[in-house]
Order: sequence, then structure tokens, then C-alpha cells
Amino acid sequence: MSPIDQVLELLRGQGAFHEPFEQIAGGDCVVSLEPSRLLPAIRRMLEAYPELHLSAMTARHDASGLVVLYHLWLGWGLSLRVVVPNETVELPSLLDDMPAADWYEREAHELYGIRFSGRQELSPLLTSQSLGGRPPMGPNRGGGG
Amino acid sequence: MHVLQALGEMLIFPGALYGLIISMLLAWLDRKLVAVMQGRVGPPIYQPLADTIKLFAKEDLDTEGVNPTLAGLLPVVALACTMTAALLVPVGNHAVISFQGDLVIALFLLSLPTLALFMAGWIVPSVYNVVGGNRTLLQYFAYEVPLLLGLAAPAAFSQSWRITDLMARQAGYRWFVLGMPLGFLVSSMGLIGKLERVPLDAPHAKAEVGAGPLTEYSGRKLAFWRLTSWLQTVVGINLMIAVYLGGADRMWRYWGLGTYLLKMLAYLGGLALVQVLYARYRVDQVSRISWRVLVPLGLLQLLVTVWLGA
Amino acid sequence: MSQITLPIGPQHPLLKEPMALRLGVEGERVVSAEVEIGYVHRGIERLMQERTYLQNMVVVERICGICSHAHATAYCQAVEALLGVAVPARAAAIRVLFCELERIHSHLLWLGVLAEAIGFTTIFMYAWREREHALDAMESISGGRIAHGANLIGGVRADLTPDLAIALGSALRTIEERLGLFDDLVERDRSFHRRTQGIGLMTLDLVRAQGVVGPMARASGASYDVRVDAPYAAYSWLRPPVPVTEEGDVWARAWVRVREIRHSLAICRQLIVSLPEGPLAERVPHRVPAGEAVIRIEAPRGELLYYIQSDNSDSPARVKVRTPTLPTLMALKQVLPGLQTGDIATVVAGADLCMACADR
Amino acid sequence: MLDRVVRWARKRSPWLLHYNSGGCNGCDIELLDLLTPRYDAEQLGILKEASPRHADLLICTGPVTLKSREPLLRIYAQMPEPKWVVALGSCACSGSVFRDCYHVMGGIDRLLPVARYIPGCPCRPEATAAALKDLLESL
Repeated sequence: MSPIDQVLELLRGQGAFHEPFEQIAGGDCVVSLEPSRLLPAIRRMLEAYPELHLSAMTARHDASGLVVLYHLWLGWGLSLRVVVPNETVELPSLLDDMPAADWYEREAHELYGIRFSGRQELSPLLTSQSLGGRPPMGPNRGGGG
Repeated sequence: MHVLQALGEMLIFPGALYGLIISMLLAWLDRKLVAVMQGRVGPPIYQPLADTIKLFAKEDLDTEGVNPTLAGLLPVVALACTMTAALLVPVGNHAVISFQGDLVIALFLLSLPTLALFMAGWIVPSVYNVVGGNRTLLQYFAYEVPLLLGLAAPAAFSQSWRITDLMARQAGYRWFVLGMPLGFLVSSMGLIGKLERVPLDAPHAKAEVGAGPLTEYSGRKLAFWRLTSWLQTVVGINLMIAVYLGGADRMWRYWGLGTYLLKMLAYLGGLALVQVLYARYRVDQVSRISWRVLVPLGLLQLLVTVWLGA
Repeated sequence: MSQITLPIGPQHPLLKEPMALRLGVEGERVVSAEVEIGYVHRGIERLMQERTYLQNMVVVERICGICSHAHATAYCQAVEALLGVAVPARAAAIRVLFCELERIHSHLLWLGVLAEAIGFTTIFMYAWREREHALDAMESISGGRIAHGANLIGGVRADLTPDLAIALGSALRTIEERLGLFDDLVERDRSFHRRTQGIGLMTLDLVRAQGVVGPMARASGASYDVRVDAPYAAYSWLRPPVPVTEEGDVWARAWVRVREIRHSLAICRQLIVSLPEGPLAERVPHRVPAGEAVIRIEAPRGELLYYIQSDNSDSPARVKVRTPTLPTLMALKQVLPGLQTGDIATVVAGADLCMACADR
Repeated sequence: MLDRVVRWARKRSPWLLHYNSGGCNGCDIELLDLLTPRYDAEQLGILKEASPRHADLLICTGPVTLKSREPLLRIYAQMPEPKWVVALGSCACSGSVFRDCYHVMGGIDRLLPVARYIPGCPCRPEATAAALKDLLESL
């Protein structure tokens, strides 16, 4: 069984994903998840892959709203794609299971205005107070340029 | 006539004026030697003079929350103490003032600027100054004892605390450094600590505490502190030459001062070499090395000297 | 004992770039640490969405002045992946040559900064003197000392001609000869050991939890190196050895980096003798078809990740840059408490932080 | 007379304070490079100081991010007179590629009076040394 099939098997056991994976340019695999399935999926994978680490989190705009990608490394690249519902703009926080998510979540919050449930501190990481707290890359962009 | 001569000795040679000139020259030479050893060119000879004049011409900011009188007084006291010590320590083989026990008084006078430096850091409500000042004091406790022990061995051997007596015992190339190398090393380490030079420069380690106790001082006050530290270097080297290296040797009749200058350059070269070759000790490492290594070695030297001398 | 706050930064001689540390200190011991970043945040990710792919070549090299080539390489690879363009073999090799020269210069720079932090100015001077040879080599090939401009989307702009190869060879020899000094420093110098051994310990667990990468992770026993684990460009046939050690202290980080300089020199030399023939670049269109790409490369400080989303126009819809300094900073926050105040400088300088990278 | 002595001293003893207001690091390491064996700025009496209180020249790199604004003003205020600001690198001169970014003010002269602009991306150490020498001559 290929590495990606193993992961899919793992996630399928959780009923976590609803699409087959796609392979994107550069060789990473992308698997789409429901926001509510994110935490269980991450927990399951942490158990199965001890060397797993979170490389980065990308938020971006999409026709449907905001999309967040969790770029993982398990000896090969895997990205989990989650669509942030427009009504809530909220995702579960990974902080308790993955300490590495700390600053990435703060960044996604301040640049895109995404909220993360289950954690307190989401003070701005990068930007100055004088920007007025409007996410500079969010739907209603603040700042100049 | 005696009054004039005394005044001349105090103000011109070997007192204040000579002290300032030689200390600036040594400060330049020190920087130049280090630069050359590091593969650089180094500063021009007038550098310390230019630095000093510039600092005197610069705005002297009063730091908030600091008593300006005290802040202005401390560096002056420090410089005055060092200058007085300079009068006690022989230049060549002649000291302006000499009496029984002047070695102890000179050491005491050299301690006062360190305490003033600690005070100068302590009175400023800025973390770097305070931490730097604390380190100055901590390090003072660590090096003062080895310095004293190291200098005590020759004194015990000569049964005199008068510096000129110690020099007289060494006449004819019987330098104490040959008979008591341990004492020389221990007191040299002590001196490096007193001068806060690498590797014992933690009190003003740039990467840790900025400029240490002097971080918030500018202009004239800073200039005074720098002069004090340069003059301390000269006095310290003179002291080591007088106590361990036999002062000015009479090679030929008139060349006494020449051998003294050579020794001064050699000792400074040694200090510069140490600066180039070592990384900085942490303050706690300084204390540990001082009490576990330097103090026992100094005591050993003292005991051996007393035992052999008796 | 009373606790005082020791603020370090944003302006501090220890920090070449602004960041702020607020350390709670009791006596000579650090009890708490807060890290504040963002002083160098310029908003490059949004800037790149507003520029064309070609204009962005200039921007990516200015994300960081130390690993500019790593950024340009990652960016080019991502765009090339989206275009479905394969880079000519010679171009891939020259890219790697620059990557390794950059690693040499970056590691020597780091060694100098660490030495300065522990008061060893001589090593700082010597390390930076040798670093000049690597900069000279890159300048003679591409024309840039710091921002090299060696990369193009589709290949490279600068060629290693035979006479440049000879000059490069002699530069490599000079660095190699003088490297013995730094070997001695790491292996034998007592005063260096006294300040670095057992200081700033980072366990493998902490490395895994925070996702620390690069030499920092390899000094704690994690062997992850993108060049070997997911080879790109010419690394598929170069296969550099990966030095790993388990001490996890500042000394181990120095050990790993000095070893890496040696391996980088060997790779450069191998590239000089076996540089593939062929064109330098492929012609590429201005418009990039819609898609997503994730690229990881090994920058001098570790795994550098680029994510680019294209929307069939001449400028990217989203560029995400994750640099290796970010996880290091998160881990550093947990390493600082418990240290002696005298070791703060050693640990911070030893972490090889690049704030321009981290803040973007 | 005294005036001439002071001017002589000032020209020969410029102490630098370096602040990166959001630059890419390139100019900063090139400035630091100025102190190392190949360029050795100590020949010109240049020392890199740790405290704003000791400095004569504030060498600024970077396009001034919004977060750097406060520290920059504070550092400048802490420096004793006479003092000069040098904008090192294209970012510091004008904002360069980052001119229109949302977190960037664009150029040191938006905040402080600049005595010398040294363009270059990044400036070579030779250029910096030449410009500093030129600035000192003009004092």
C-alpha cells in the first residue's frame, strides 16, 4: 500500500474525509476535510506518525469563502484542506495537540480574520496596533496599497 | 623649590599630564595590537584623544530619575582615586610618594573606582545599568582576593609593604616573576578582572548588557569613565612591573626607563593576546574559578614563599 | 527573591534585526520569557499577490538578505511546478551550487555572530573574513554579493564558465584551508566549550512538537534534511551526507554547522567537475495556469516552504512563505526559562534567527 | 580654535548605532561586514556602539515598518547632540520594493532628518565606507 493510501485508510476509519486526494504541483497530496473532522484526523495521525510535524498553515480566498491548508510533513508532504464557513469564520484550534500551530493560528487570525475556537490568546503576532485591527489580507482589507 | 618640584611631579611627570598621555597611548596600542592580531589595520594613533575630545564636546544628557550631582561626582571621584594611586605606584623606579604600606593603599585606591562604577550603574533606573553594576560588584568580590594574594607573596618575601622596597629586592635581574610564577599568574588574572578585560569582561558584555553600568551615560561623564579605565590599565601594569618584573633595570647607566617601557609593552601585549585568544567567562564561572583555582594557587604561593623565606 | 523584567530589543547589540524578548529574571536566572516579533513585517505575502510573477523575482530575493537565493529557488520551483516546466540539468546544478555557497556564507556568518555573543571577537573576525570568499565567488558568477539574482523562472541567469570555475575552485580551497581553525574551535577550544556545552538544551520532543527544522533540529537528533528526504534540483544525484548529533545544546549546533560547511564545500567541488552541459533556461509563458503548488527546500536554516496558488493570470493569487525561523522562535520561548542571564546571548545568537524571514 | 579642535575630533571618532527598521538583513550584514578584516572601519575611528547614549551616527536600514516607528523615534531621542541619521540602503532611502506595502511607511526621512542617503540593494561595504567618510568630511 502506498503511503498516501495508508493515510487515507487511517482517515477513512475516522469517517473523516469525503473526497479522494489530489496531487498538486510540487508533489504534495491534498486531502479535503470537514472542519469538524480536523481535530480527530490530526490526533489519529499524530498517533500513527511520531515524526509528523506541521510545516505551515496557509489561508487563502476561494469562490466559496476562505480555505485553510495545513501543510504536514510525514516523510513526504501532505496538506489537509479545510473550508472555513463564511457564516462563522471559525475553525477548531490545534494548539493543544500541536503546539506548533500556535503562531500560525495567530497569523491566520490577524491577516485573514479567522477565529480559532478553544484557545484564548489571539493577539496580533506580526502587525502593529496602528493598523486598526482590520485583517490586511481578509475579505475587507485594511491598510494602504 | 621643593614645593615646585612636588607640584611638577604631581601635575606633569609622572603625575596627571604624563598619566593621561601614556594612558591614551596604551589605549591606542591595546586596540591596535588586538586589531593586528585579528587581521585588521586598527585605529590611528590619535584615536583615544579624538574620542575623548569628541565626548567632552557632546551633549551630556541627564538620565531621568538620577541625581545629577551624584552621577557627575562618581566619575570624578573614580578618576581622582586612580590618579592618586598613580602617584603611589612607581613609574620606572621612581614613585612620587612612597611610604611603608603604600602597596595596600594603592590597591585600596584602585578598588574605589570599581565601587564607584557599581554605584554609577546602581543609581540608574535602567535594567542594563543595574545588571551591569551588579556584575561589576560580583566580579569585584571574585578577583580582589586573588589580586591581593598574588601581590602578598613578594611582600611577604621582602617583609615590606612598600613598593620601592620590593623593587629594591629585585635589583640585578632577580625578578620575583622568576621565583614566584604562580603568584604572578594569579595576580595577573586578578588584574584582568579589575580592568574588566576579556575574558573577564562580563560587566560590560555588549551582547548581554549593552555597555553595562555605563549604558545610560553620555558625553563628559562617559569620557571621565573611559579615562579612568585607561589610567587604571596603566597603573595596574606599573604595579605588576614594580612588584613582579623588577621595575626599571639599570642595564647601562641611563637606560633604566627603556627597560621599563619594554616591560610595559610586553605586559600590554600579553593582555592583548589573552583578549584575542579567549571567550568571555560568565560571572558565576569567574567566581568559581577564582575561589577554586586562583585563591588556592595564590595561597600555595604565599605559603611556599613564607616557608622558603623563613 | 524579587523578579525584574529584562527587556531585550527591539534595539539591542545582540540582535542584528529587531525583535523583542521580555525576560523575567530572578537573580541571575531567567524564569519567564515572552517573544514579540513583527518589527520586520512588511506584508510581502500580499505584495506578491499584487505583482506579476516576473516582478516577484525581485521581491522574493528581498525577503531575507542572508538566504536570498534559497527564497528565489523555492519560488522559481513552485512557479515551474505550476507551469509544468522541467529545468535544464545545468540550471539545476548551478542553482544547487548557489544554495551551497549560500549555506557556507550563512553558517560562517552565524558562527561569527555566536562568537561575538560569547565575547570571542577574534573568531567573529576570522569567520567573517572567510565568508568574504564565498561572497566573492557568488559575485563573480552572478554579479550580486547578497542579492544574487542568479535564478530565473525556468532556469538560471548566471553561468559557471570555465575561468569562473577555476576562480571558484581557489576560493573553495581557501575556505577549506582556514576551516581547520573552526574545527579546532568546536572540537578542542576549552573556552568555547565552557560557554556552549550544556547550554540551551532542546530535546527531540520539543523539536518534534514545535516543528523545528534544519541544523537546529539536527543538533537535537532529528535527521530531517529536505535535500536528502525529498531531493530537488540537482540533489537527486548529489546526496549530501547529513551530520546529526544528539546533544541538543549550542555546541551541537556549532558542530553540525561546521560539518555542513565541509559537506557544502565538497558538493561545490563535485559540481565544478561534473557540471552537466546544456542550456541555462527554458522559455516560460507569463501566464500561469490555475493550480496549487507546495515546494519545500533546505535553506541554510532548514526547511523553507512555499505555497503558491495561481489563477491563470500573470500574477499569483496567493503566496505563502513559511521560513525555518518561525518554529525555532516558538521553541526558543520554551528554552529560555531556566537559563543563566549570562547565557541568554549565547542561546539567542546560537538559534540563528532570521527575523526578516520570520516576519516577511 | 577650540571649535576647530572639536571638529577635528568629531570627524575622527564617529560611533555608530545601528537600527534595522524592517529591512531584509542584507544591508545590516553588509554594515557589520564593514567592521571585519577586509574593510576594517576602525581605521576611520568607527566603532559600533551598544547604547544610543554613546552614539553619534544612527545608521538606519529598512523601509520603516509601522511597528518600528516607535522604537526608531525613541532611539533617536535618546541620542545626545550632535547626532546625524544615515539612511542605509534603497529601502531606507525611499521604501524601495516595499514602498506601497500595508505595514510600511517608506523611507527613514518620513520620520527623522536624514544627513546622508546611501542607496544600494544592498549597499556594498565600500559604498557605505565612502559615504560615511564623505559625511564626516562635510561636518
